[in-house]
Amino acid sequence: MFRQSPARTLVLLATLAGLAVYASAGGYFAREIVVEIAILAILAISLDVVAGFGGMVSLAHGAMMGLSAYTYAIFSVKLGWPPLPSALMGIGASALFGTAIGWITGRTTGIFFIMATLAFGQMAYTVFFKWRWLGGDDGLGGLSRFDLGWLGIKMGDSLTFAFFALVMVLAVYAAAAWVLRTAFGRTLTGIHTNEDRMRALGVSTVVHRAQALGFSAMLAGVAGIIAAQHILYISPEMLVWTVSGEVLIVVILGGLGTLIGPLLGAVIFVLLKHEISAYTNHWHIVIGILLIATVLSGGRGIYGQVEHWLTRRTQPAGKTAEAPDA
Amino acid sequence: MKPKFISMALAAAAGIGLATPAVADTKVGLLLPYSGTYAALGNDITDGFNLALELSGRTGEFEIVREDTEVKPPVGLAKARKLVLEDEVDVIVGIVSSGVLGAVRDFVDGAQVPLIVANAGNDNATGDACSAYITRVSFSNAQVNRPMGTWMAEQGIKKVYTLAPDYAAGRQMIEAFTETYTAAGGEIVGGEYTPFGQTSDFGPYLANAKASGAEAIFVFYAGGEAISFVKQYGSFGKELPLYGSGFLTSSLYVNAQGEAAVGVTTSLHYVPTLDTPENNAFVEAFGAAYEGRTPSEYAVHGYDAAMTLMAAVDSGASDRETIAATLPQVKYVGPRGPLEIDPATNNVVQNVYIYETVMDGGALTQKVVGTVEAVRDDPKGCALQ
Amino acid sequence: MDASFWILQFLNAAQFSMLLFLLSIGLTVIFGLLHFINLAHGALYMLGAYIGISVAAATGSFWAALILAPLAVMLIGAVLYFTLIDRLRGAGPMNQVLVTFGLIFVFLDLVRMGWGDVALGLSAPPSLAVTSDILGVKYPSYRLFIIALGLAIMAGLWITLARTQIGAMIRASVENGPMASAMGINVGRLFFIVFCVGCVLAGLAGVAAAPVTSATTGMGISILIPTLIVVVIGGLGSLQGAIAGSIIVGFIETFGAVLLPGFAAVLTYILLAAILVLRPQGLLPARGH
Amino acid sequence: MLEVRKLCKSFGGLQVTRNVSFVLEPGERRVILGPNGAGKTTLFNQLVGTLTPSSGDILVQGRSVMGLSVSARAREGLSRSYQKNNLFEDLSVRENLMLAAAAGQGKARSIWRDSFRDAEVRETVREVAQQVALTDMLDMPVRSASYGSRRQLEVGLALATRPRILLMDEPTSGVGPTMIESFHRLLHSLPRELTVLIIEHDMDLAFDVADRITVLNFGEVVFEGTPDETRGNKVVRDIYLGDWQANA
Repeated sequence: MFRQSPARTLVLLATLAGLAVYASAGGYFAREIVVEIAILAILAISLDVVAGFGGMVSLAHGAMMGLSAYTYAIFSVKLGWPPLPSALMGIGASALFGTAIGWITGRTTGIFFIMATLAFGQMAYTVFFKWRWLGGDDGLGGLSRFDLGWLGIKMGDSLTFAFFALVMVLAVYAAAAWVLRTAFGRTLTGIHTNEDRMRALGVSTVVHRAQALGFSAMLAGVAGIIAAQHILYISPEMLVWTVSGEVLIVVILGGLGTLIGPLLGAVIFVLLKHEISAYTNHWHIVIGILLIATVLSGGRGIYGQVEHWLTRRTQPAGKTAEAPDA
Repeated sequence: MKPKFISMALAAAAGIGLATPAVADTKVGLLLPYSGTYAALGNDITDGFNLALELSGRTGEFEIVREDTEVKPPVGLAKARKLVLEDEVDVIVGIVSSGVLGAVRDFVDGAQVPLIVANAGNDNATGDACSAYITRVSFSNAQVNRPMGTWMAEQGIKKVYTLAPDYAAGRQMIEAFTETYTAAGGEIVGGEYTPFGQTSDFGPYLANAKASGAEAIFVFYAGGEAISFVKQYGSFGKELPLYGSGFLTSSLYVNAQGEAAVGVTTSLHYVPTLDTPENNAFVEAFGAAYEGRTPSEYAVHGYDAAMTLMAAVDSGASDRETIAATLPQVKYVGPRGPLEIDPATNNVVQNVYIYETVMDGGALTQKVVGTVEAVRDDPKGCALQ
Repeated sequence: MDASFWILQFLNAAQFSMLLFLLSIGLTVIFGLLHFINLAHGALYMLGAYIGISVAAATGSFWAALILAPLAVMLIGAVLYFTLIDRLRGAGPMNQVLVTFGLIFVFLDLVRMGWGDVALGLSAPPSLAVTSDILGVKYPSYRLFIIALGLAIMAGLWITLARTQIGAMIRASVENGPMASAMGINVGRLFFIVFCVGCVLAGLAGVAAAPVTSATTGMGISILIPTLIVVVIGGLGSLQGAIAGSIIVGFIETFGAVLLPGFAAVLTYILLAAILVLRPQGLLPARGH
Repeated sequence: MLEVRKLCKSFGGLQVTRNVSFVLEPGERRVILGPNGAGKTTLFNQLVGTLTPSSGDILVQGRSVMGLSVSARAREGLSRSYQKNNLFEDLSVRENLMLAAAAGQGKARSIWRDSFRDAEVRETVREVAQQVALTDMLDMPVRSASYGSRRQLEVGLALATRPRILLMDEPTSGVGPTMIESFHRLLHSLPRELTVLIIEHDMDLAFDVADRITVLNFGEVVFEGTPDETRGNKVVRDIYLGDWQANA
């Protein structure tokens, strides 16, 4: 069961504050990195909602993000809508996409669910790769950011945009934490733990899982809007399955099922990648070894491991069952 | 491993240059893929660029910042912004994929930073999306293929079947070829765009080509797909003559294709066997610097990007604005022959060579069978002048 | 579109199916017995191709490459088995997926360091670099060799499983692992043997495919998707499933390219999605789990 | 309350349920007896919907539930416990009961309210915990609970949804005599309006709580009657004596 412990709140606020300071004090590239971290963190948090609490390891989160970004572009660039309603359409589209995937794959679990999400994600990628009206593989430019001039906020400024992205991370985290602590989230964890029993208790688990994936896709859609507004250009590469694979790595590194871990994972992943690639073109091998090491050391991820140590110190290990299960 | 050595040495040299006051006058951002599918191209372009600086003994004048685009448009744009806003480079050189170019275009145009495109061939970049700040020293997709259409029609080939991967560059290359080929009286009897990066068996398409009644096949493939395609074409007994865009049999991987590539005739803006003093000197110097490697067209892009940049600096350019203004006036004779920038589009004007891959003394080499001089693109919506 | 055209396309489909079979069979054999999802299979396939190219360059013989490279891959596999795979056997599918996903990255960069970024090729042996007349059409001999190799492996595995003692042990362990070990079968050793066989098959597929395609550093990742699709369509862990999946995907891709070229890119994904929705366990699932 | 009409189920050539019919009146306590492999759990699975019968009909309060999914039947008031513990192993006892209580009260889906803070849900959990004697270990992780406690929780989960019909599959399987005692008490403490169907091996328990007893053999109903009739029935005795002794 998800719990927003004081430690998690502290880590969340400290990380966001640290990133804000880094963006303000650092140069231009620091702001670029902060936005990159924010986008990856939102995606990772949204994946953790379904993977960590619902057992649904999706390889379609890149596609959800991309679908949102493309829908934003269709409405804002092609149909001339203002950015805000366009963004809502984008987020809505990815939520629908996620719900549909969840509904169709309702009967699959484990590796089969992974493969099914891969298939739907790649289908979406192929559609945008070939869709000439939206620029095909060349991508599409001419996007714009929210106009918050009436609030005296200039979104064109890179520092302002970095702050905006961090605020969105906070909002997405809050939304995820909120939902996980409601009846919906409790039931989702129940389904993850024992879907069979949850069904016998009267919960339509297929519908519930579909809605959870829809909610997660909605959060991924937020990442899509920020990504589109960040570089003001979109391309099908956003949707390709390796993007989703990277997000999964971030979640695992940070700590699956901790919600705050994915944020830390995103920070570490992005910083590490930039640090390593300054010295070598072979950053893949470092990430690969790190991933293997994380799983072999218990698979709890960075935050999960820290939490594990802390709880072990405060209370002795729980007693194991006295008699074996029948 | 030697090229990396040299670039490290260069970086060190640049560092020393910084220590001694006012030597490194121009800061260059190399924006290329160093990981991902096009890493080999990024390395070749870098090698060519470094060689030009080294040969002219001017490594100290240019401070180089390298950034890896990973062939991902968002990463490419992020790195471009970093180069401009944080490193404050005077000029950006590079960009292999058209996707990355599309992502970067509005930014460099808006930020008024000169960009020397050293590979990406998207026609639009020097067409309706051209910019006073974007100068291309490599090629445009249409540029290397248009001469081939006319030339093949002149050879008496009346019916052609076309194949290319299903993405923007593939379509532009085939469309440019089709335009001049049909204008010269040829007929396209069929064609297909194959799923990009997903096609490992070209057998079905080769059978389609044969069944279409075509006299020849014209294709564009690059990298791993080019190797697969040519080898599979060879294994089916080369039933129809194969023509194509010159990237198909690029010197970078023609050896991997082996005997299958013999007899394939393609068009390209550079062939390593061109017998000119400039090219002979270049090929020799490149081989000496990099373990006897033959320079590919990608290496030449890097080399010419550096030569063009140095020429601009020599004629007085010193900051972003003057470099951008001076680049289109550059003219020089390089490895690929006479080279100038068309002020109407900022695209390079260059010869296109039609060459056949032949076996000579047990090694594959290129025999030039035709030269179309000073190929210039139509402005197609570009209003620089 | 005469008869010879369709024969040609049929052979193309058969050849592609066998290539897919060679690729997927190792993956599915390992899953069938060890219940281990080895995403690094694609990386082993890539190593097979690159090592094969180096062996062929050193010895001048394709046949030496075809034999030595799979053995080299097996050695690498054996090292992996003792360092990682054995430890992960009880760790759950998620951890296996993740560790082997990490291995893909590691091997990707190791290959880049060892062989560089430029795509490489391997020539078919001279005896097979010609065309043969078959069913009235000229067809590349090397492609016929791949069809024959695929059929031979298929038959060999079939006979091993159905007729030999080790095959009986494998079948017993697939259907009931604890029972098999109670009967005195050394399940641990059996797992190791099967894992090595899976690695040999991955390496073999890499060398066999190299003369048809090219060796690129991205091949380990890009081949993973079609292989997994074959295995999931057929049913994870079953030999019959791998055969059926390879043939279905091979024929759909080939004839999709011929008849519905605009949709060639998505046909297999649509098929995969349909199978997963209608028959999530695959067409011919393995028994015992 | 619950009516089964001519239910048949076969796997391939094997008939596991043969023409089973019976009617449960509201508030009735019915025990199903039968040797291992008689098709008792298979019958349960058809009642709750995890298995689809080959033919026949199942009615709850006079309405057929054949077209309804497992979860929809549960929402109709059909609740079951399992022969093998089927719990939320990663969670605490309290969380297990909370999930069940929330689901039973239709509070499993809100994205605004926390079901775990709902007063009604908490009250149900408190009551059920008392019924199944788990009040003292509510915050224990299920993993570290003893087998007997888990067995109690198994029944607790089925009860927490506040069903109208409770199906219990061998609730005393594998537990000791003291635990069986407490199950007696539990069954007697259940509200009288609750309809209960129990698969049971323990004869004493069966005769103690049952209003009527149905005996299954080879998927077929071979006898139905009151405990006294069952005790006195010679045919039933002859067929099952050995089995009963073995299970005693």
